[in-house]
Amino acid sequence: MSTIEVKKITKKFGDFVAVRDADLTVAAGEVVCLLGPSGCGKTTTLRMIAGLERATAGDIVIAGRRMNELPPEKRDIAMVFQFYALYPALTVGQNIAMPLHYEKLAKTDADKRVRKVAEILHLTDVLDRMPGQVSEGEKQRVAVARAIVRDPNCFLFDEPLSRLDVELRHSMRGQIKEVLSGLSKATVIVTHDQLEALTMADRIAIMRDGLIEQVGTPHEVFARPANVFVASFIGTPQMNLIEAELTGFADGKAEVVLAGNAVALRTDPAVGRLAAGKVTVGIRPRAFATTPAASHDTIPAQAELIEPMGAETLIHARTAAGGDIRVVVPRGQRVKIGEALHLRPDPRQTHVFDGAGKAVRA
Amino acid sequence: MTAITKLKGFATAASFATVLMVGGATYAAAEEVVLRMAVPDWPPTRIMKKFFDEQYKPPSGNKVTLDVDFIPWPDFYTRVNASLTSGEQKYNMSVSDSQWLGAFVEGGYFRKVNDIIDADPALKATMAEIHPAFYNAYSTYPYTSSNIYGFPQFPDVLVTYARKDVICNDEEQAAFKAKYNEKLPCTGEELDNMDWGTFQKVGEFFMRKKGDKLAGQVLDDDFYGIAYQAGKGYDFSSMQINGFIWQYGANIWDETKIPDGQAEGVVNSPLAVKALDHYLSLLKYMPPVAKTGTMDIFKSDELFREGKLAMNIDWIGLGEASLDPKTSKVSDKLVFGMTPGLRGADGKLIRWNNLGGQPFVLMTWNTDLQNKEAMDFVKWWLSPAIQNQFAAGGGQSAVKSVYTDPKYVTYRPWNRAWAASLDWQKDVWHVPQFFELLTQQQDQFDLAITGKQDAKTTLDNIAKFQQDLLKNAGLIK
Amino acid sequence: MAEGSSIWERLGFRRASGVGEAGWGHAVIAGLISFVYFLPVLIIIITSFKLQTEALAVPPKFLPTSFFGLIPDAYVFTPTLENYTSVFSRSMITGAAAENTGFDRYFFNSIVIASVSVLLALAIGTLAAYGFSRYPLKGNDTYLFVILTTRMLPAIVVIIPVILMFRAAGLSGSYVGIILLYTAFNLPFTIWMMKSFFDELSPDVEDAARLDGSSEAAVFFKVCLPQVVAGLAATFVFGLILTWNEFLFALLLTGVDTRTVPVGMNQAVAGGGIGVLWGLLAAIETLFLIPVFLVTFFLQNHLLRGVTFGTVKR
Amino acid sequence: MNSIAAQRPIPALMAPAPDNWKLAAIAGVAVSAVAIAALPAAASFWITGAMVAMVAASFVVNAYRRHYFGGLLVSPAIAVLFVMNIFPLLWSLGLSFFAYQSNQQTIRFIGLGNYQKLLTDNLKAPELWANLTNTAMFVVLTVIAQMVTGFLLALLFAKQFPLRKYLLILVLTPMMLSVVAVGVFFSYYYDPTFGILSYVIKAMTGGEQFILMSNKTGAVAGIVFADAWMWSPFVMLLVLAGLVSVPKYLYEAAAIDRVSAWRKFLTITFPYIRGLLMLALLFRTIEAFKMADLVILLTKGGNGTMTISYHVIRIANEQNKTSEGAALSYLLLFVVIVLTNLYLYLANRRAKGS
Repeated sequence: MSTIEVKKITKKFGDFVAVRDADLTVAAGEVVCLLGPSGCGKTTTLRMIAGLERATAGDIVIAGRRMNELPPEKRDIAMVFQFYALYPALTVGQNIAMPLHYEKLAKTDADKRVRKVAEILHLTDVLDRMPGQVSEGEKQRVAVARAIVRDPNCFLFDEPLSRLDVELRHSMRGQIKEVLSGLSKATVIVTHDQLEALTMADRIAIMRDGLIEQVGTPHEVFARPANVFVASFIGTPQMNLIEAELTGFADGKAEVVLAGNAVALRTDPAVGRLAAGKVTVGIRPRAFATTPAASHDTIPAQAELIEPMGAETLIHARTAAGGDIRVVVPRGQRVKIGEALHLRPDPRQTHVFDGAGKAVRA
Repeated sequence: MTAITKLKGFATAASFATVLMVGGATYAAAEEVVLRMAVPDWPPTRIMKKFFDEQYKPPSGNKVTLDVDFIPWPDFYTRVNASLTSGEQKYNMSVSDSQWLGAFVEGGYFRKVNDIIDADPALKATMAEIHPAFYNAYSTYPYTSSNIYGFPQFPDVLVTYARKDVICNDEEQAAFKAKYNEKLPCTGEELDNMDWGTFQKVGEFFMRKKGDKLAGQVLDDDFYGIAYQAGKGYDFSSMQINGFIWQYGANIWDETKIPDGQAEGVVNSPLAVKALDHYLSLLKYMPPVAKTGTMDIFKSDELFREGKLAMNIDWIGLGEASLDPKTSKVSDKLVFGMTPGLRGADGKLIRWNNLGGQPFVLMTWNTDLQNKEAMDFVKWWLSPAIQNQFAAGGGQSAVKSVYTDPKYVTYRPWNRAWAASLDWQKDVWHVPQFFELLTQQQDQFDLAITGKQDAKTTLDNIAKFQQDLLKNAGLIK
Repeated sequence: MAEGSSIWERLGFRRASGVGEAGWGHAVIAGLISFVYFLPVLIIIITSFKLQTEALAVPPKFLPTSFFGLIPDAYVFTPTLENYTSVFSRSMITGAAAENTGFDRYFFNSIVIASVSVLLALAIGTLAAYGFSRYPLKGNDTYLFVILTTRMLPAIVVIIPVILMFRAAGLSGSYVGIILLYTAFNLPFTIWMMKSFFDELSPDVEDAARLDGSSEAAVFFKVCLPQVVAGLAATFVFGLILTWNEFLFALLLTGVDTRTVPVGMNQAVAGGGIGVLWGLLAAIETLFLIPVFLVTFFLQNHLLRGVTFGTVKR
Repeated sequence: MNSIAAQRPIPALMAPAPDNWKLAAIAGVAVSAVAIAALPAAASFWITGAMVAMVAASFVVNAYRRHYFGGLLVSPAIAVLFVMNIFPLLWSLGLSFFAYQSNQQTIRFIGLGNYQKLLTDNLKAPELWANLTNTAMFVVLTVIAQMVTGFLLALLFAKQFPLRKYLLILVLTPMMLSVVAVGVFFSYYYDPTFGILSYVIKAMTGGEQFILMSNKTGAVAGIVFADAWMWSPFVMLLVLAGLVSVPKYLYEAAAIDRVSAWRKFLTITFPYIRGLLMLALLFRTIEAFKMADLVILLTKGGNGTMTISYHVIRIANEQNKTSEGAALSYLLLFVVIVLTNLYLYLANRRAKGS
């Protein structure tokens, strides 16, 4: 079975802890994205799975077998490198065929496999070229082709699309997803691009400073962020995270002093069990409705900067306390600079995080 | 660089100062004369320079400086040759191996000094004091002609170095006597009287392995009886082989017989082949390095100083190092004698050897003043007083009144063999083709020494080469 | 070491954490090989502390101490610094007072002549290499090859004309003469090496600087040179090593005052009517090794990065 | 830029302009010729030198005015090389067409006589061929030994490991030694009585002293070993530079792709060091053809180790047959040039091929 289990792995470089007690399970056919800002330990985690780095502690189990001590050659994995790592002295075809030598296939069989993969990835025309003579997108596809030409335990992708321009990235995302869906292997993709993660992954593991903050489906991590970091990392424009003072809870509404105004917001009932004190209220920019008049559940603010984004418009609004709130409204809704806004958050998309930054949910 | 320009240049002030210092009494303006001299860097030349600086007072009253360029031996020829042949005219005097005379005289570098000697009866008398063997070898070109070029700087001959503690040991003496019914030479006189047969027996007798006993002591390394030069470099086999050839009554190509003397038929005469065979036959008793063709005069000397040998035949010029406990493990165990000879039918020893050492010479581009000062220096250098001092300091003298002086044998332990050796010394060729002759001969001897070619072939090859070369050069008719 | 490491891993015999790295196990093996490789040099260095009478001892004396009787005396020598003092001052005549050997001067000369000539070659050669790289002449390769050709003949062949020339120009025995000669001696190598570095640089940066109005000189000094610092260091070290030990030209073209160490070194080889003065020769060589050893050591990192020669292109 | 500057009119042949290098060259040659013919050497040398300087100056002015930066940059190097290297080389090339011995005062033009003698003379031709074969043998053996040793050493040091820096400098040391010291000390190491080699072998076999240099095989082995020991570090340094320039991720990719060690070397490592190996080969071959010092110090050319370069030293230095030595050197040079051109051709073809 093509599965990956990562159990409490830790990686230290000297005193620096790159990855701490990371747990991750990837089922056969599942695509998991490791998402996080640069330096968060996601690549190190991937390299430990590949065997390119040794785990300082913890277990790496691939296809049911503990593989901590095994070198990459013995793990039977395929990997696509960030910079593709194409062999510069070999043609594209030879590059793709490289992993096949191990299997000692007859030359015709190997050729057939290469041709088939090349066809899938539209590389047939460039098989005889050197890596230096093909485009960036083709290089990327060669790297993918080299990975999928064999039948490994699992696939690992290290920032596979980071060097492509926006358009190529978009099309490659689709292609990779399509290819992977046909292979039913455990796949780990490392990326810092949430769009990539959200579109390609079955589940996303969000990492920060060597810790896995949350693992969940794209919907989960978006709709139910486990903490302030995940909330802030996922979603564009970024979720508004507003410092507030919880004063009470009544009628399923939290009474908070928010940006200088006392408001009552409908939230998760679990908030009721929270003692009064400092909290963070997270509201996605698209979760506001603007109302003409102030109300007990609206936040007053003044439009300061307006950025049209095509179908929608992003408004930066300033609260009385001086805080900044991002609001996205449909294009049709005209807002002028300086206009007073009364923002009513969508209760279903209002998240309350406790003093430690953890989401408060039932 | 005339003395006049020198005078014009900076000497004006200097001589003015000198005159002032001497109080103006000396009227003759003291000229500054610089004699630049190329010499090999070793004690005999260092001593000469030291004596000059400390003692020499030019009779002319000029201020004479001997500016000596001490050049390490291995590079001496290269450096002097390049300087001379490039026309650099850097040196006014130079030490030269006797064999180089021809090449550099013919090239127009070494000055013939007959005119100066003829004009100076005292100098002439001094020259007459030099032993004929050295006079001929060092001063004359062509060999034994009346043209005079050089003067002895350090005359040298081969002697036998021996280990008293080994050869005089009672056990060894008895064992040798028992084995060969012959006395193992022990004293200097007994060494003087040694023939090649005894030398060979010494070689055979003293070939010992590690763990064997030698003079009552267990050896911690292999030991050998004898050694002499058998190296491919420079003249490091010819000088010994020539002795064998002459002792057998054969000859090398004889330059005194130009243009009638032949090489073919002479050099490879049956007697010469016998001589070379004899030379080769002793090699098997020598340390194994002899088989590599690199046992030159320095290597055999080193083996001797390291205590691996009972006897070694080498130049006196290397002797000081054997006597010095800093460089020799056998410094206090030495006895010296003449080199072995060939026992003739009449029971007498037939002796011949190739002499060594170096003369020094003047250059053709010297000014008259430089020549005059140089010759004054030569006269002083060859004066008995200085030669005696030189000999006492570790040099050798070819001046008769010096080496016959009873004091002479007290200077160094080998000196007792010196005077008696001089009468049977000859020299190898002095012709300009010297290096070509020598190089080819050394190459051929090396083939014989390393066992790749027999004596007959070797001498045939040498004879043929010499015949061709000398014929082309017009030296053989 | 963390939990889960075997005893072998603790000793360094581990599969290194990444490709291209190795642990102590590899270091031990490399250390052994390096030691064996270095052994002939080590023997020279050890010999420099031995008296002449101990230098050739059989069995070889290879330790200065018996480690409290652990090593048999036959293998132990009495270390001495006499050879080192002898390098500079010793008695040239048996029994006479010690006198200056001239080696202080030789060392000074070697350092001055080698460093100045290598730096000069570097300056001239770098300019030329830049020219060859950026403004190729017609038949550029031919010029480059002819330059290389000058290194192909045995030096002895050109020595006579050089001596003549030096005499005519009054350069014989002067610093200027030998320095210029060594400069020429180093140029082919310098040009070949530096050209490949310049070839490797991307001309885009230079063009950008030109568009910004920089002069050609500014482009060279401010844009190009800083990028080839490693190459300059590597070329300097190579040039230094090759010049440092040059013998023939030094023998024939230096005077008493400008003589270099390799020429003086033969004082210890069949020098004073003695075969080889082993300890003295070893001491001279050891002292002579130190400067170039230190330079190489401190420029080592550049040396590795520097010698890629531009044969490697991404 | 250059094209605009180059449009400045080129002065007429006889116009006395500072950038008229053609006129300067003609005048320079004429004046020098007169000076050499009429004046003593010391004076004519400086006059000729001044003429060369004048021509060079006009070149420089010409290059400067027309923005031939290439010429300007290259000129100092060419000037130094010309005076110190090329001129003496041409001189000795010229000498090779004369019958001339440096210790004799006569000189006679004999055209290709020296070459003819070297190639056809009954005594000299076999000697030349023997020396040439020996030299070829040394070139092949020493260069192979250096390349292999240097290569293996480079592999050893290609990885990062503790103390690497300090061990590397130990291995680099041999090439910093003077040849004299190396030669003298190796003759000691090989010495049957005193030498370490003989001592070790004797201790191991309990037998006789070991005489390495007593036959051709041993002598050649001894020389090749010393030379390879001394110069392998040079090759190592070049190869190592190539090895460390291989991006690490390629090896990682190869590990992932389960590429065998041999294939990894062939397809990844080798392309990165090929050019450097070629360069090392080129420089070491040139040096190997000049091998003489170690031969002189270890065997004096005995036991079939005579090389052509040592032969040149004998002829040109010891025997003062300057012109014959020059001719012999040019024969050697011809061989080296043919060979190095072959190298360069192959290297270029490979480079273009990939």
